Amino acid sequence: MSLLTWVDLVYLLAAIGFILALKGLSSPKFARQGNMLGAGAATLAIAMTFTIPSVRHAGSRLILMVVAMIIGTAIAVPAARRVKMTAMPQMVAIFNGVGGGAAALVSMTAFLILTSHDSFTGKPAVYKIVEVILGILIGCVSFSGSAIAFIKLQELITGRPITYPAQQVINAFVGIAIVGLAVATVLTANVALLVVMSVLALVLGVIFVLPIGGADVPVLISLLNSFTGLAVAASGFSLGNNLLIIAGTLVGASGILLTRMMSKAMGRSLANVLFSAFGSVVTASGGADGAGADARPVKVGTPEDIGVLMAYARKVVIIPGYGLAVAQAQHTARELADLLTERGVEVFYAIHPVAGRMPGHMNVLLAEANVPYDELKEMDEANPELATADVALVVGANDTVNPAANNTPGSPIYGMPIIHADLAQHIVFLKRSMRPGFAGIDNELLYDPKTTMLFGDAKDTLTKLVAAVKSA
Amino acid sequence: MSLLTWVDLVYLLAAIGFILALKGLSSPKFARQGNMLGAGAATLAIAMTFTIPSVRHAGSRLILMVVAMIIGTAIAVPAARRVKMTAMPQMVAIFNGVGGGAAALVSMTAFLILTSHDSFTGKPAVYKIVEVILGILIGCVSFSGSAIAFIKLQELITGRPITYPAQQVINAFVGIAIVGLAVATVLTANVALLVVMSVLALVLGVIFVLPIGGADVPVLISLLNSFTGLAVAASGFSLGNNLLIIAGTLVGASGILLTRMMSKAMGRSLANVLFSAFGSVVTASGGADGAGADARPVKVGTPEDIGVLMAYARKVVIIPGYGLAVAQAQHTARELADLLTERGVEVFYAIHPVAGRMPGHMNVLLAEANVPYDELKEMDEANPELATADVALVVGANDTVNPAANNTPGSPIYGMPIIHADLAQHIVFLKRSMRPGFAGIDNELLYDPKTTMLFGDAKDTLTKLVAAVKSA
Amino acid sequence: MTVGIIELLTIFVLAAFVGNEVVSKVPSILHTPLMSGTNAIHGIILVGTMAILGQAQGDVQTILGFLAVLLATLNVVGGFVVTDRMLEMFKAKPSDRPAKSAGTPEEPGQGGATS
Amino acid sequence: MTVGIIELLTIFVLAAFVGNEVVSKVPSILHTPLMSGTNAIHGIILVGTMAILGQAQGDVQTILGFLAVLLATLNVVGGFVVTDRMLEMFKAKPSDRPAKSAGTPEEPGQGGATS
Ligand SMILES: NC(=O)c1ccc[n+]([C@@H]2O[C@H](COP(=O)([O-])OP(=O)(O)OC[C@H]3O[C@@H](n4cnc5c(N)ncnc54)[C@H](OP(=O)(O)O)[C@@H]3O)[C@@H](O)[C@H]2O)c1
Ligand SMILES: NC(=O)c1ccc[n+]([C@@H]2O[C@H](COP(=O)([O-])OP(=O)(O)OC[C@H]3O[C@@H](n4cnc5c(N)ncnc54)[C@H](OP(=O)(O)O)[C@@H]3O)[C@@H](O)[C@H]2O)c1
Repeated sequence: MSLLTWVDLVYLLAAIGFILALKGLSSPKFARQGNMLGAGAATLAIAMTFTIPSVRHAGSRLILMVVAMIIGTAIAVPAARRVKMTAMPQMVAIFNGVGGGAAALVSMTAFLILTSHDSFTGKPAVYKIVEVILGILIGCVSFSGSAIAFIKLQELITGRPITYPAQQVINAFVGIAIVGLAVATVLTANVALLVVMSVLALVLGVIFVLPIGGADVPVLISLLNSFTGLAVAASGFSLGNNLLIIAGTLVGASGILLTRMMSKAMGRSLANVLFSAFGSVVTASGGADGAGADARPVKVGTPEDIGVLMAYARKVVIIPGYGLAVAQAQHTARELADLLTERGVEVFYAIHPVAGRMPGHMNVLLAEANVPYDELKEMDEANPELATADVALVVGANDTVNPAANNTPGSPIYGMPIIHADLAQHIVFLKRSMRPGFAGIDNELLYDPKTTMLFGDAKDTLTKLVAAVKSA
Repeated sequence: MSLLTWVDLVYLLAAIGFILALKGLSSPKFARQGNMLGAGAATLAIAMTFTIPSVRHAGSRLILMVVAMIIGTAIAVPAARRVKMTAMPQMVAIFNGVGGGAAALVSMTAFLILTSHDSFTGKPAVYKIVEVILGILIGCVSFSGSAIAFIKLQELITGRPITYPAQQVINAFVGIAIVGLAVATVLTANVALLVVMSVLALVLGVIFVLPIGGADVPVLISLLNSFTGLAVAASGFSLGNNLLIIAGTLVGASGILLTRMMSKAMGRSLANVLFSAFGSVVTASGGADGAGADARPVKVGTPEDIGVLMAYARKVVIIPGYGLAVAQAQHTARELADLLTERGVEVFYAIHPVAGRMPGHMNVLLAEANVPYDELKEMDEANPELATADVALVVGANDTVNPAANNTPGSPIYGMPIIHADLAQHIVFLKRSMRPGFAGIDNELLYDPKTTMLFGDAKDTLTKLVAAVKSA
Repeated sequence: MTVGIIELLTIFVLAAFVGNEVVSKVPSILHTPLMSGTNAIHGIILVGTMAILGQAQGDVQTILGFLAVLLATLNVVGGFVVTDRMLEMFKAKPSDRPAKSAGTPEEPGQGGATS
Repeated sequence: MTVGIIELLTIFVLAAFVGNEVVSKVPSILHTPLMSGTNAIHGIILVGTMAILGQAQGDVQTILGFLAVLLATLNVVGGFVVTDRMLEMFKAKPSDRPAKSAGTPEEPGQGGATS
């Protein structure tokens, strides 16, 4: 067998490794081994690539290659090690974006090589150009889209949906221009056209992501992740590389499924997530909610009252939400839980699937705060327990405990499963105001006679509660 | 695109159809649609094959081809339409065998074509010969193995494990001879060697299946089904045909899994099913059981007693087993159930996964007798209900209700889940004698004070029970 | 026949994963139809036998090819027909039956079967 | 690069089925790590960028290739490291914690998470 066949065989092994890695990542027990297997498969494939003649004998370009890899590693490792768990979505966005960028560059260079090689034999085959164009388009959208997602999540610009006049017209124009340029490129194999098309694809990524609200960005990142996978698969087609096709397609297919599962967990369709601003312009502040909110009385408690209530309870359920992540109050929450546990109170966390900034994110945050697994309960497991709970402590959550999801048809969150805080004896909300959550709708539970409000940043109020419990 | 590319595209479509068909077949709701989709995909692929130049312009061989297809269809359709549901395992065995035979013939002819074509350029590539040999070996084993399985199930020879002196030595000899011939064929590409090897592979199929007991044959058929799939995949390699590779591998992989799931449902390992006679020589008649059985008293009832018992019960659970299939008593059982239902008795069937002659077979038999779905309960669903049943009517079942599976470590069936007939108020056994079931072990439940025996062929005794209930 | 062996191997490996994943959660009630249905699927070897008979040279190859087409036809036609017959019966059909006490719902039966 | 487009398409289709089947039953608790883990897997584009840089001719292609290798390295290295960090925390670790009332069993927590 020739060397190239050996390379291909090793690539096949690596592809099998990726499939097994994906299988592992899908079950909590083997997730870590799965990830390590994936890393091993990647390492193997990369090492084998160094033996390919055109790489091995690339001379100065081989040195450049190693330099690029060293620089990349030197940047990536510390970044990945140091990133805060709350900033995870941004980190994933950026790693995803560079991957898309790399795929686009591969396709672009493949096009240049293709057209220069074939200059004497005439135009390259149509499907070759189509592969290249797909790789560039998807890769560019993924790159610039991920960049905007990063900027939004890092709060370098507002997380709110950004709208501007004639948005539809501009989008349509960009879309049509890209299609036209793509067709023209296929027909002429002209490099200049391709460059213009690439730039427009970058623009498309930006205008695709701008109108999407901050809380929807995680779903979007999953979609862009899937896009990068497809861009990688397209590069695989251009290069005739099975490993790239398999790895890219695996990610593409699983990413689309994951995206749909996430939207479903939020009780919405994917189209709704992507293309409607979901009334979140209304959400952010002021307006309708102010009027409705002030009209009715609410019970406001002091930290001391609530501290005593919890210190002498039998069972306290902590329901963390987006606000806990924003306030980075997970460590303080854990402190409170430990304190209560020491006093003999039964404490656990009830985790809604879309609590936090990205699906499953709340688990990661609490795991980081050293909260052990057995104190985290998934929604379905937690709900039956809430009926016997003395206190439901809702920390920076709102929509995920809003009974309107069950009993108000027509409400934007109608149909979303919720955590039944309303079943507990007492409900305590830690939030900064009466403002609604992400869905922008009032929460009747705030006005419930069983409810006590404690206003303020979650980290502050939790710190006060810790002090109150200590002295109770 | 050339015609051949179009053919390949249609083949890819057909492969997708097969995958979707398999997905459908795995869920009760879409099983029938799945099968039809599979048939459609096959038809499409076959139609497209007629457009390939070497087929289209094959002249007299094209006529032969059509004749063969007409003959095949003329035999297969009536056979498949008329077969009794109880004879299903045989039918599957025979269709599987011919498939294996076809795959072996394809590989064989491919070898002839290969060696004649390459006679001027020297020996064909080693891996080409290996592909061919694999196809022939697996196909031949599947062919002759399925034939023996058919003969056993059709009771043309005894269903008991067949053993003979020096069995191990002969097996080893055949195995070594095949390996030797295979290596020699790879080295020499000699046709005569290949023919001898094929004959020995046919022998191997025979001696592989002979020692396997009749009740284990269904598991064996599933394994041979998987073999045929792999033989088809090997032919696909020889012909460079993706469709054959995909379809064959799908069947090969799912067949192996299915085989393991079946063994598991029987509480045994696959190796145990294939290579141990599992004491079933002892099972069939006489010997140890006679001694143990006669020593203790059992309660024998008359059809009239039992008819009255059931007619005035509130809930009767029918537990059908292998004996019901043998006696072909499913229609009579249904008559009895209908009669009881008309009198206001609640009746349902409790189906053990390995009751009958092949896994899931009991469902098919009862469905044939027009028993609607909602009267069939799977084991897990039925067991909680048995505690509130007045009568458990065990028709030709034995091992699947034997409490030894739960409480006698060391028993050959220990660990197999059972249907808890022992929880019912009264237990009635319809069987011909005190002989044990397939596993060859005594059943304490037969001696239980709550148990009444009604000896005789299940069809006869059920007919008598119908009469008794009518006059009750 | 010019396709690289590696591509074929890759297709083989992927198809094995697909087969394994798809079948991994089938309920025992469907074991018999699934066995019979997969049996029909490998009857697609017919396509291969047709190609072989088309290229056959001389009497030996033609006879082998003819036999192969015949056997494969038996497999594919018989397999799909018998599976369909089996699955046809797999449905709740209270209407065919003599009057039952209550209007037995169709779905629960099927739902229960999946679990 | 002589491989037929059909084979590549076939591989694509099969890989899509595999991806879909494998991920179809993942619990929401693993959505974030799975997203990050698949993100790392597509970093294997590094292999493609290496091949491209190896073949590059002239400055433009070399610069593009260099950039591509750099970006892909970021993706693959960062992706696997960050996923590992996340998953490292995903375990029951009652030992790190201040004394808890009962000897909390490890398994129930993980078992619950799968359900
Ligand atoms: N997790 C995901 O994957 C995901 C993705 C996209 C969308 N979503 C959506 O996001 C929502 C998540 O529900 P949720 O219940 O977790 O959150 P939520 O309904 O958005 O409510 C969060 C609450 O936290 C409060 N808050 C914000 N900052 C705070 C701080 N520093 N301290 C204390 N409180 C603070 C806010 O009230 P104040 O302003 O009064 O403080 C707000 O009412 C759902 O509608 C879901 O569909 C989730
Ligand atoms: N279904 C499968 O896929 C499969 C495959 C392989 C092995 N098995 C094994 O087969 C066994 C199946 O259990 P099972 O409870 O259904 O059957 P069983 O334990 O084999 O018992 C069948 C009983 O039916 C009686 N019987 C036979 N012919 C009869 C007739 N004409 N009329 C009335 N009774 C008759 C026999 O007793 P008499 O002789 O006294 O009448 C025998 O005790 C299990 O051990 C299982 O592991 C099943």
